[in-house]
Amino acid sequence: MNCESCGTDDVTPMAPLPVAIPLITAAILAGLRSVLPRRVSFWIALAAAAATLACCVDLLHASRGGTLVYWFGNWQPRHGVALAISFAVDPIGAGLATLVSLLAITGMIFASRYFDTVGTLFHTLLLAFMGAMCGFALTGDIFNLFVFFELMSAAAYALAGYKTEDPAPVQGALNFAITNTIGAYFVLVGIGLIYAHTGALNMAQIARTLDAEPASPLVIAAFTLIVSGFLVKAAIVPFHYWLADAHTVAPTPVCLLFSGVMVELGLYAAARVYWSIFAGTLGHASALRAMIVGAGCATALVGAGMCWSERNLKRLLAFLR
Amino acid sequence: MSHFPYGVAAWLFLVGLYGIVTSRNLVHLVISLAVLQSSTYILLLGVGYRTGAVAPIFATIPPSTPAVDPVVQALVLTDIVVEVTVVALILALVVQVHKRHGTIDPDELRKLRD
Amino acid sequence: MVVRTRDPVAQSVTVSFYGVLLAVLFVLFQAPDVALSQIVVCAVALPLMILLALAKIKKQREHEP
Amino acid sequence: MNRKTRLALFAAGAAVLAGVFAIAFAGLPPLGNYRGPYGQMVNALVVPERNVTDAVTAVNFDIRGFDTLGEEFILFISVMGAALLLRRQSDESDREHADHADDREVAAPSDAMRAAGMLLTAPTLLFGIYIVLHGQLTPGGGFQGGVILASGALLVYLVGEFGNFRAAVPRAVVHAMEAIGAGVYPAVGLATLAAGGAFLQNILPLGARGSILSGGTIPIINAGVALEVCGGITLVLIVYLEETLEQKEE
Repeated sequence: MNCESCGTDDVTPMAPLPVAIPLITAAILAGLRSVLPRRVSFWIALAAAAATLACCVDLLHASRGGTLVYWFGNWQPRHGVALAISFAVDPIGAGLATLVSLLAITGMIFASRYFDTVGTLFHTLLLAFMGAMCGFALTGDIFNLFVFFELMSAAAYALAGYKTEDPAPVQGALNFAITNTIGAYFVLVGIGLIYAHTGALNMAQIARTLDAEPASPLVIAAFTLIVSGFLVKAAIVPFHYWLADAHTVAPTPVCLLFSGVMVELGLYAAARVYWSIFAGTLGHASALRAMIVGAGCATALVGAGMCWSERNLKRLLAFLR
Repeated sequence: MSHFPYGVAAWLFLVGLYGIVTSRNLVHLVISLAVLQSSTYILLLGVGYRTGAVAPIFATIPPSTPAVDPVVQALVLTDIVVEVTVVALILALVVQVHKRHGTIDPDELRKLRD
Repeated sequence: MVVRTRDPVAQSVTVSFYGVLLAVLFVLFQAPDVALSQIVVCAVALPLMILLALAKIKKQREHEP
Repeated sequence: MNRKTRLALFAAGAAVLAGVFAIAFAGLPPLGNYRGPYGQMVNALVVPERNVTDAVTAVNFDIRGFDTLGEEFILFISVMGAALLLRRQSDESDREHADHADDREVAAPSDAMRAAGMLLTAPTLLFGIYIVLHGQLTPGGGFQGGVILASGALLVYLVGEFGNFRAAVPRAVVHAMEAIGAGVYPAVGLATLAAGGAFLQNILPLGARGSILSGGTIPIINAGVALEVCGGITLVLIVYLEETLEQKEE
């Protein structure tokens, strides 16, 4: 991770594909919505998801040797200052992206059986959701992290409110949307503070700047804001109240993605921000790490369990039919 | 004076949060959310400001003129787009909620659910 | 400037005004790009959406009793 | 949780938050003393290396173009989501309530207003196009211009009949606009990738400084964003208006 900004090494051109493929397919599907039969759009979406999965697996394979850095627009850093956005692909991020695309495929296949009225729009939303999560897992730039966080959230709000026939989902989606938006702005204020202090948005560069000096109150405050913002998304205990709402009300295939990945991604973001930026300057690593990991495991289990028990029956029925 | 914009940003953040917490109308709540978001614009632009510098538009001035930070401005642009779209989406949800429950008072909604 | 948060339905107008005020501030910050988009969003798109949403809600309300 | 406890909770939380803000902001450099290297380097290189005079546009569409890709899809997805949520509703409610619509009819706009609106429409659209085209030269760009264009479309609605609005801006066209606009961005990225560059690398000839076509891929992306934003905002407004629209036709 320390070599993140000296990365002139030849990096696989695969890196941007897990984001680009789902997004462009989403746009195409939306554009051809009135022309394409539902079956065809389903297969296109599935093919795009499968292609994404293949790219993710490839990235995972390639990142075993260390973090891969991919500079968008080929803007290499100059004098140690990162100009463009980078993807920093490490095994954890690539693994998460793989998991995301796997679950998205499952969700898609499942949705085609679960909904009577699953339209092209659902695939569009799901693809965008998937692309955003991949980008979120792979990016090495802190503002880019925020952008994909928001994209992921926007798609998630729409997906959570997808079944508008019932009253509960809509209200759940609303609570979910409001809470998460506030969380996102905590993150953004934190990013603003960090940028003011270090003059950088690239995580590796920020870390290098921060490592060179003792932790100031500003850095700690920024850390608190960013991490609490992401923990809202991860639904860690003080912020968990939206989770029950959104998860139990979301359509099951979406629920799969929500509790399977999105929550973990919030957690991953918090952990990632900590490790790649603040670990050097805020010393007490082990206690914090144990706390994050412990709370994360508990939350993931509870969330998955909740979702499973709630929907188990319905799911079984859907398959039998 | 030197930290005044940051103070304004913090205040806006808190005022927006206050509006969200005490709101009796979901539309009002959404507007409070927009106010909360506007605090981040001021913070970011305040960060990138340089006394005596010009806007980063080099159409009529030589490129070497000291200019304010264009990066934060790009970030704020992104931020504004995010704001307006999120507001659109949440308002649509609000309309839906009203359609389903016949009220847009968060307190009454909470009661309905219990 | 921001005492407006407690206003009733006519908020969309206040929002618009507030948005323009912010835009002026942005010009002072030497950010014409941002100011332009702020004007466009806060003076046109945002209040319009709010008004339309309110109109929709009101319409529903009339039919309900 | 009733109002009082909530207020108390908020007060506590706000106090903590205010404390955090106070600590953080005290550590910030005072206003006007910003000396970060990132922005200055960007300022120094956009004109010589990209032949673009608006540094903000260059950051948005080239240097940090990937952010804008995400941002554009946020817009796209939100519009899709809002359309999805609202359309369902109008499908149901229209049938029940159509008979009530007559007594709530909005007064037809006066001739003077109509004339003024018609007069304004053309300049608004022109202004929007101007803002879009000069995005890389002067303040403005795809986003601002797109919203202005959408408001031009809305003017048609304000002054004319709803039917006119629908005729002027057919639904399918708006959908196509939005989708094509959204698709342009990743398509450019993939094209540069296929051409052997990095994703979103600016590989087109940069053109003459100060001309409308300067900046390589920037104008293309810019136009795509304008299309997407214009389509998106118009679409949202259409869905919000749709209920009224259909009642009027019956």
